[in-house]
Amino acid sequence: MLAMFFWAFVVGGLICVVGQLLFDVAKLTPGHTMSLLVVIGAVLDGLGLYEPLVDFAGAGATIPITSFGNSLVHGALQDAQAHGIIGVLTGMFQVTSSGISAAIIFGFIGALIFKPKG
Amino acid sequence: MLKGQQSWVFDNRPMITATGVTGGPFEANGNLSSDFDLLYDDLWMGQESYEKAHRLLLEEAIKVALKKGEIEKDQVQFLFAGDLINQITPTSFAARTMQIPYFGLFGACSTSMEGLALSSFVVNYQGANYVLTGASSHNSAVEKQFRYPTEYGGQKPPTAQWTITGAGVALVETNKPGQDNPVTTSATIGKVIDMGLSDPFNMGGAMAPAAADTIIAHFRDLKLDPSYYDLIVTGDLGRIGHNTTAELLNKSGLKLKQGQFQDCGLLMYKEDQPVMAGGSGAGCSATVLYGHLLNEMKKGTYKRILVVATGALLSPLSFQQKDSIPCIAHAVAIEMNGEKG
Amino acid sequence: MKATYRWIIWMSLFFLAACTQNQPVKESQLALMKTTNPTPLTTERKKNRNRAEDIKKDVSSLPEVYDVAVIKGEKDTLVVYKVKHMQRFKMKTIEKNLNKKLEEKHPKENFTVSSDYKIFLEAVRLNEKIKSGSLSHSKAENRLEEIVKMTEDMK
Amino acid sequence: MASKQKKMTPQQKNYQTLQQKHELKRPVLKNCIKAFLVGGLICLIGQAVSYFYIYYFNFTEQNVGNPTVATMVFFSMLLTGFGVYDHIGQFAGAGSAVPVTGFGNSVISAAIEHRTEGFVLGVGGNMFKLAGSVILFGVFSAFVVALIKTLLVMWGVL
Repeated sequence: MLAMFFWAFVVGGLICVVGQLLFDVAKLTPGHTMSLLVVIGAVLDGLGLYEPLVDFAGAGATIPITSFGNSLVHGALQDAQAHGIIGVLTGMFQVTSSGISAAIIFGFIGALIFKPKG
Repeated sequence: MLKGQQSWVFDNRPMITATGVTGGPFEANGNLSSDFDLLYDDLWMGQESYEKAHRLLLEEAIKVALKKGEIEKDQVQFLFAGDLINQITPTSFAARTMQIPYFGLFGACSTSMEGLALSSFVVNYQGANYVLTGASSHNSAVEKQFRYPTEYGGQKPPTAQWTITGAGVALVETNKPGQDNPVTTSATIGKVIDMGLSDPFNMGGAMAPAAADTIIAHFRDLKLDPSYYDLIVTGDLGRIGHNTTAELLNKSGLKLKQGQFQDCGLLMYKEDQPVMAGGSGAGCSATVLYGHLLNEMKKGTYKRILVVATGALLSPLSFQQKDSIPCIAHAVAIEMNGEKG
Repeated sequence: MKATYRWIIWMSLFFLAACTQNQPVKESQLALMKTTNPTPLTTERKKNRNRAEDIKKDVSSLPEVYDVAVIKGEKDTLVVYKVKHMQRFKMKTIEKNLNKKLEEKHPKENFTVSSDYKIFLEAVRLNEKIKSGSLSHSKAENRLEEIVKMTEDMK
Repeated sequence: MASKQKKMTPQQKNYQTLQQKHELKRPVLKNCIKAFLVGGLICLIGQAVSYFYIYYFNFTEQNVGNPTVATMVFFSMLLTGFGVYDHIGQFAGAGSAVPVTGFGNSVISAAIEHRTEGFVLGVGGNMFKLAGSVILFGVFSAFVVALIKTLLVMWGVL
């Protein structure tokens, strides 16, 4: 378990370093960087590499935004196994990443109770 | 009177009799807080939105200027003002409140000198007896429009600049000999210069060539030597733009003394305030000039100054469409009354 | 800025409060922290422990695996284990191989194999309850079925 | 980028080299270390949250990701609402932007910011102005990847 914490920290930190390098060296905007990372996550899952990383690093792999692409591909592939090519589409419709739902719900609640501090 | 290619000389020496300067909480902690007439300790200023707070900043600055100038608002002929927000609504709405005939100006952060040059011109040729001119910006309103939501945790690079919250307004009127007030003596209107820089987090670097171009044009048109001025101050170039401009001027053969060349964006804040490369925004040159610099002139620290306000004429749209950042700079020379130029 | 500090203090108090809520420490609470190595158990009335022990030995012989718990029920046999951290990349393969190996060796048993921490935790908790004798046979069997079902939902 | 370089006049090029001399360099190494530490810390907290859910609720390692992510976004809402997250962001850069808390922050900050324009046009219309591209590229790339993989499996390549 302690090893798990350690690797969550290291892997999560390293993914953030990749993001920082995209900011500072490639001079990408945050929007471009995040989009790129999500695509990388999706491709890694397509290659079957992201799942082992989640096994290895736990939250270190599920908390970074890359896991968003991973979970979407996962949902689509699951349905595809059951229903073939149509499953890719229906699978996409069924998975809503918990991150998006949570962001929508808490975003709205936030707008109800908070004011920007400037 | 036109002199040279792009400069005016104001023979009748329009006089800046009163100013009003308002600021926000961040400026209250800055270097120049004692030069503000009114400081708010909350960015909302009791309003429902940042844009309304922005409007209030300008309204209050106008009221202070009128009060200090001991004049009613219906005696003022014109208002020349502008800001950075879409369609300069905060300024126009403030003009609605004040009910003064109004010219809305947009020159980004160069608006302050654009307004002062035009006001001086109008007053110089008896187009008006009293004119108000000013510029304002509100950090959160500007961030919201040009960058990201204020609470968004994006990292700003060290080249970024901090938009100031503040409004500076000056009352310009016909010269009354014997009064010990600053007067405007000449102005140089700049052309739009684009050196192909496109990083909106490095405005200073983009604006530097425009500032240098206008300063060089000013000395060429008026056939003056830089040593004529005690101080040449740029609007909001920040650290990078300021150093770059200094080098450009040096290369062109204009010799400036140590400390003679400064920047409003650098004067405004303390070293330890997290403003990265310095302050910026339409209100930056307006508050520093109409507050700090004119106070210093009255104290006798400076006799003749040249204020060069620079503006980056971009919009969020033009940046997203990968356009570069065109820039402009206007210069106005201010002297103490009685000093013969 | 003052609000910022207030928040940091508030949050740390929150976490501290969460930490101090710990009840008296049971073995199962530390199940994920350290190697528990629970004795293999069965919920069967016949107390046929030997079979369970055999299974445990078989699983423990795998080099990638440590800390094995086996609970043998009437219908299913639950085998849970922890994978050495550097081997976790290959977790799915290990699971598959283990399943195959066990099924070849003990063809009569119906195995449920899992390396999930949650299943491990529940297995240890059940193990403790059975050992302390607070659970009747049928109840233990029911709980075991619940855990087995949980692993099936995961897939 | 390349196309822009071509259009530049020699004068512009000259100036840009001159300007670059004065440009303050981004402290890349320092930024990376800060991003690593803060990003790692956020993931560490995420791991602690997920163990919390495993211990006290019926979540397995496989599906604990969902409540963990939701909880992290909740923390992100509090930090954004109290005006702390933008300060963390300035310090940590990608360290606080890449974790899902950063995604939450981009949605929540936009929602709070545009509240003054009303709930329908302001909050609703602007909520995803930053995060929208992440969702777009996430969903579309997932679709493409899943489609390719499914086709490859169907044709027996994999």
